[in-house]
Amino acid sequence: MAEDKRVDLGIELSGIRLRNPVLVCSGTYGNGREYAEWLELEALGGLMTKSVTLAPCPGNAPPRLWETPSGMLNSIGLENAGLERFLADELTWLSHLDLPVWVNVAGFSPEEYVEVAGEISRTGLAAALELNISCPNVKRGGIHFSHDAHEAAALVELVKAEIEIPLYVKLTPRCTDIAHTAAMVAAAGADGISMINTFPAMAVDIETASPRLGNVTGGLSGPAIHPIAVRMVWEVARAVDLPIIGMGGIWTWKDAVEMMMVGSDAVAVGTLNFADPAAPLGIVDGIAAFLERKGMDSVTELVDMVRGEDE
Amino acid sequence: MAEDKRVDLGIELSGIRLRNPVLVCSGTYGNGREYAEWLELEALGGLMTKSVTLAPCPGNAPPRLWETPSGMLNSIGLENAGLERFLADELTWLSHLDLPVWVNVAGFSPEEYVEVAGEISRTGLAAALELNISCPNVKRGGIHFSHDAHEAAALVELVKAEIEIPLYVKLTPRCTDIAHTAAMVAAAGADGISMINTFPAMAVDIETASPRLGNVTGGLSGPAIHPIAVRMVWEVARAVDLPIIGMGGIWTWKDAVEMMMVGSDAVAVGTLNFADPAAPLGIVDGIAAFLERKGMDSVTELVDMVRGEDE
Amino acid sequence: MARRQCGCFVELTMEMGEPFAAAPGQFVHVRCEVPGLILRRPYSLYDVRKGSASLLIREVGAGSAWLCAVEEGCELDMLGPLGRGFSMSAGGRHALIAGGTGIAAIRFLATRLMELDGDTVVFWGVEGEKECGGLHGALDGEFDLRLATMDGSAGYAGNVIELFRASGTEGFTGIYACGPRGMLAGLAECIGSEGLARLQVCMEERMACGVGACRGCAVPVSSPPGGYLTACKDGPVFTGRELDWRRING
Amino acid sequence: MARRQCGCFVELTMEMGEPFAAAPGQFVHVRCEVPGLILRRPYSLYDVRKGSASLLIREVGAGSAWLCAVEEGCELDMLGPLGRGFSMSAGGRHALIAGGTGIAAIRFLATRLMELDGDTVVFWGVEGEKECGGLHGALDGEFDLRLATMDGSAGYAGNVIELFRASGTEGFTGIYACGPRGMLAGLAECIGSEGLARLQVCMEERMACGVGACRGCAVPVSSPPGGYLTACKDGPVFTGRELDWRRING
Ligand SMILES: Cc1cc2nc3c(=O)[nH]c(=O)nc-3n(C[C@H](O)[C@H](O)[C@H](O)COP(=O)(O)OP(=O)(O)OC[C@H]3O[C@@H](n4cnc5c(N)ncnc54)[C@H](O)[C@@H]3O)c2cc1C
Ligand SMILES: Cc1cc2nc3c(=O)[nH]c(=O)nc-3n(C[C@H](O)[C@H](O)[C@H](O)COP(=O)(O)OP(=O)(O)OC[C@H]3O[C@@H](n4cnc5c(N)ncnc54)[C@H](O)[C@@H]3O)c2cc1C
Ligand SMILES: Cc1cc2nc3c(=O)[nH]c(=O)nc-3n(C[C@H](O)[C@H](O)[C@H](O)COP(=O)(O)O)c2cc1C
Ligand SMILES: Cc1cc2nc3c(=O)[nH]c(=O)nc-3n(C[C@H](O)[C@H](O)[C@H](O)COP(=O)(O)O)c2cc1C
Ligand code: FES
Ligand code: FES
Repeated sequence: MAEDKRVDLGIELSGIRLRNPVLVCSGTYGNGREYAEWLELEALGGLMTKSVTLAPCPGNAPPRLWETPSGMLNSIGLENAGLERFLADELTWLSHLDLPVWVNVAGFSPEEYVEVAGEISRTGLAAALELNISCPNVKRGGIHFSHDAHEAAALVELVKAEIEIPLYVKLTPRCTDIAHTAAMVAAAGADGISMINTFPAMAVDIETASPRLGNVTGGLSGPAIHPIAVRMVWEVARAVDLPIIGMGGIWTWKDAVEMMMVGSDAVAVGTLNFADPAAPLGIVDGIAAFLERKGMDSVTELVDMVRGEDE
Repeated sequence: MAEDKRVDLGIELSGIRLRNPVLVCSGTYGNGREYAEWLELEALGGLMTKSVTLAPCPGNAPPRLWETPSGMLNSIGLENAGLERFLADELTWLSHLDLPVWVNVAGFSPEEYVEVAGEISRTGLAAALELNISCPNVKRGGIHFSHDAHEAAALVELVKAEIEIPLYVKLTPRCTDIAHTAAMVAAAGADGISMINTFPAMAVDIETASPRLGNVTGGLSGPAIHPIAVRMVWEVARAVDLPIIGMGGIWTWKDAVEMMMVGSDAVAVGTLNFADPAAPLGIVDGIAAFLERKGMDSVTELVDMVRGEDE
Repeated sequence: MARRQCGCFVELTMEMGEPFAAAPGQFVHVRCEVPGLILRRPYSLYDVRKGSASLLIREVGAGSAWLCAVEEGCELDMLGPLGRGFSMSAGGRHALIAGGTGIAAIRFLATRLMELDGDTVVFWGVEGEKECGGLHGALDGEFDLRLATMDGSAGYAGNVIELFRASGTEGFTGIYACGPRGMLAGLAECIGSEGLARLQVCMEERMACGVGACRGCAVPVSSPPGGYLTACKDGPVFTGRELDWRRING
Repeated sequence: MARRQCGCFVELTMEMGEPFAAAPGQFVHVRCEVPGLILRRPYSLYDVRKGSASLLIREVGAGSAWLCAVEEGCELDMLGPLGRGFSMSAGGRHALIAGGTGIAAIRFLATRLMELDGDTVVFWGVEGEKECGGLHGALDGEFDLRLATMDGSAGYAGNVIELFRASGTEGFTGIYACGPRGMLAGLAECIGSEGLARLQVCMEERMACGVGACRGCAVPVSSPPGGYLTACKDGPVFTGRELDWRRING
């Protein structure tokens, strides 16, 4: 296990201690329980829960999945059992683990976001919140906020006023200038940035001339988008002074190291979990071996190692 | 050859007759000459030239290429010999072919765009212009216009006033709402839309902590981005009433049919040409066979076949 | 891992180090080592014995092509057994209806029902005799197998639901089906709401995680109205009444 | 297509239907049928005879791994011969310097120079003897081959430029090199501006189109200042003076 190694994989994000910088992305690890019988969850750096909404949400019409070259589309549509059951069934269970949990919050109105975020903060069971202002699969709400950096910032202010734990804002890649959005939410009081969410995308069954997804469009994730995610983290890291959790198509420990080198303080593994639920642990080991080979003492040395032309 | 088949592959775009709806993308087929010894260029639906600028442009520092999962990054940086040599060496040569040519125009200022576009229009040798307002690999100029839909529209107006041939505007996927940009350039007088350009992206050599590209970032193309391109064409086709030339990761005739079904009137093949310069012709044959199997009489029947939820 | 070709199908048999306890209808989620292909592929268990388990695979795309060509002796990376299988009771008279590769789950089920002294009839619909190679003959030795071929090359000429209807749908204490969505919908319609009470179906949804974590394999259910269950964890086997057939048809 | 393993290299020999006229330094652009991998891979011609051509391949990633494992008898999809090869003249005394797989182009060149009655010495740098298997012995029979190994396991212990320098760089009418960029830059420095006039190098740039259409394989040249030529069409062989070594170093 990585912990036994000499190199220090521990990091601190907004005052939260993580034993290593590898988390699992929202929506790709359930709320952890589904994987508890397969592996030791406490070996993860942290867990980002599936998005929680105030009321139970049935999600989108199937089919909800489609595979694309080096990627996949999903249109889950925030299916979840709602805040009440999340607190009773999931968060309580998770809180018994020695594992920092980012609870991912979504909503269909600012009031909903504020209510869900506030409730979760008040339980004292979550390490942090991750604000999903960018789900590409919901018609109302979600997508709206992230489309407009000002609205996103306004939402962040509202939520911040109601919570006592760190607030990470999850950015969508569907934007012209992600560094600008990041700067706006930073100014509005966000404690960290997580990025990126999936790309709105689409596929068609040409035999029937109908969309592959019941919801017509869905979010693209996986290795296909990784080079875009790396560029975006690079831009945001140069624009804001907040911790960044980088995600988007991480498939090997090399992709994780790359993501940290362009400026993310931690990484989160998403789609890869479907191919191999134990992959995040392999990535931890890969990072540790790389640090040893390079003679580095701490994983934080990786962060921001890449220098650009002008630097 | 497709022409012998019963089905009609011919289309008309802004008054230009194409023998089939399969073009080759700007920058991926040179100016045609490089491929003339390998295949019959006149079997293509059309050719979009490499971007031309007023002065010769040396392009970006190498390395300029990097391969990614199901995609590639390039940072050519508009390398070209400049307008004068383009007219003398390339356009004149191309004009002897029975092949509609879209000349792709780029610039570092509105004045440059206008001058290059005007000159080309006045030669009478180009079927149409493609305005590259979205090259992700140039620091000045290019990227600027497409970032702001208003500036893009203003540029379109300026260029339109100087030319007599149809003007296609090439859109970048780096935007929040591509349908909005399309609507703005349509209102400014564009005759057609070509989409999409590459996505700004990045990769790092972790052994040296240095970017894989001399220019740090480059444009992502290939199958990886295809599902995003399809979604964008779908959105734009619903928003504007102009002909669309759809491109982005087309790899088989099925991808081409898909692109047309979501609303593009023609398609252009890009990165695939590097794997197989004759692939566009295979795609033409594949479309023809599909039309025959489905009992369709004309390729235009494919356009916009997919219906959304609300339609 | 050993491989055997049967018509259009390939049977892959894996030695299982540990005891492998699985119920018919359960599946394994298999990683296919094809670059660019990122999701696992779900396959019903076809034959489970002490120390071995087998799958019946049909080549339809890149993942299954890889599986059909994987070198003998390789170890497959599989998660499983996963999901909820068929619920079975002793005795009774059972109609088992399979479409195409649905025969994998149905064959495993038939074996178990017969061990429970059930009287089983298996209806199997395929495109044509060529598709199943010698497989239908081999299976016919194991249980009462009635073949329906669309091209009329063997058995009943037509689809398997017609064959089942022609055989009289009454008198079966249990009806079990696995196959394409259209076939299942046709069956539900054919047996009517009364028959649904005796029906169990195995739903072949596209999957990502395979363990209930991603909600990608949603199946429309009748309760709560408008709600979904997961094929991978709550299913893949559902009772006829659990499902919202209106939304499955559509 | 036939395959032969030589140490860490695999030699692929293709039967050529048509006459295949190629110059040393020219390359073929090979499609590797790996899903998710989209670009062709450039390979120098290693041995060209009447009716056949061969490549010398080292496994470094997914594309070369596929080539090294491709089934014998398969047809490879290749474009070529492409690019500008070495320019050769009769007689003279030639130093040929190869780093790693650079030996492919250098061996073809050595063969041709000897046919032109040239006096050739080949310097080859590798990591260690294991890397080249029996290959250096076999090639040493064809021409005067001097090996440099970084690990000192055979021949000169050190890098190939040191070996070349130690042999006296003077007295060669032509100097030809193919290998990693660092090696070429080291060589250029070692022979100085006077030596550049006698130098030809083969540049192994990453490529997309391979035919001069995409401008992806840019090599910095001295004229026009700040300008580039393409490795695939203007090269891969350039004269020492054509290149802008300051920008190649950097
Ligand atoms: C619970 C379960 C049990 C299954 N059991 C078997 C089995 O025993 N034997 C067998 O051969 N197959 C079985 N399948 C189907 C099998 O998973 C798919 O054929 C396989 O995933 C196709 O992968 P591919 O990469 O070869 O094809 P792809 O390229 O992914 O798809 C090829 C074609 O098959 C269709 N397809 C792919 N996956 C599915 C799916 N899950 N459901 C419906 N259509 C699909 C696609 O729409 C496409 O048209 C089962 C599926 C499920 C969910
Ligand atoms: C003109 C020319 C001639 C060549 N001749 C030979 C030859 O005779 N034998 C041989 O084995 N190889 C030769 N190469 C290199 C060969 O093309 C690469 O090794 C091959 O493309 C690697 O593909 P891959 O998918 O296996 O590795 P990838 O996964 O693409 O790359 C693996 C590693 O190799 C490096 N690499 C890949 N391509 C190149 C390149 N073009 N130049 C420099 N580094 C590269 C990458 O940076 C990476 O670190 C030649 C290249 C050129 C341009
Ligand atoms: C099936 C699936 C479900 C997802 N659900 C959520 C979600 O509920 N909330 C959220 O913020 N992001 C969700 N995401 C996005 C991921 O958290 C992550 O941002 C994205 O997939 C990019 O990372 P990846 O390429 O490694 O998967 C989901 C992604 C997938 C593939
Ligand atoms: C190597 C390369 C060079 C390109 N050069 C240009 C260019 O000069 N002008 C332009 O408008 N687009 C250029 N493009 C973008 C393509 O025309 C096309 O929009 C994009 O690659 C998406 O299509 P594809 O995925 O099929 O390649 C270039 C793309 C590549 C890969
Ligand atoms: S496949 Fe993930 S929930 Fe079923
Ligand atoms: S690889 Fe395209 S110009 Fe050389």
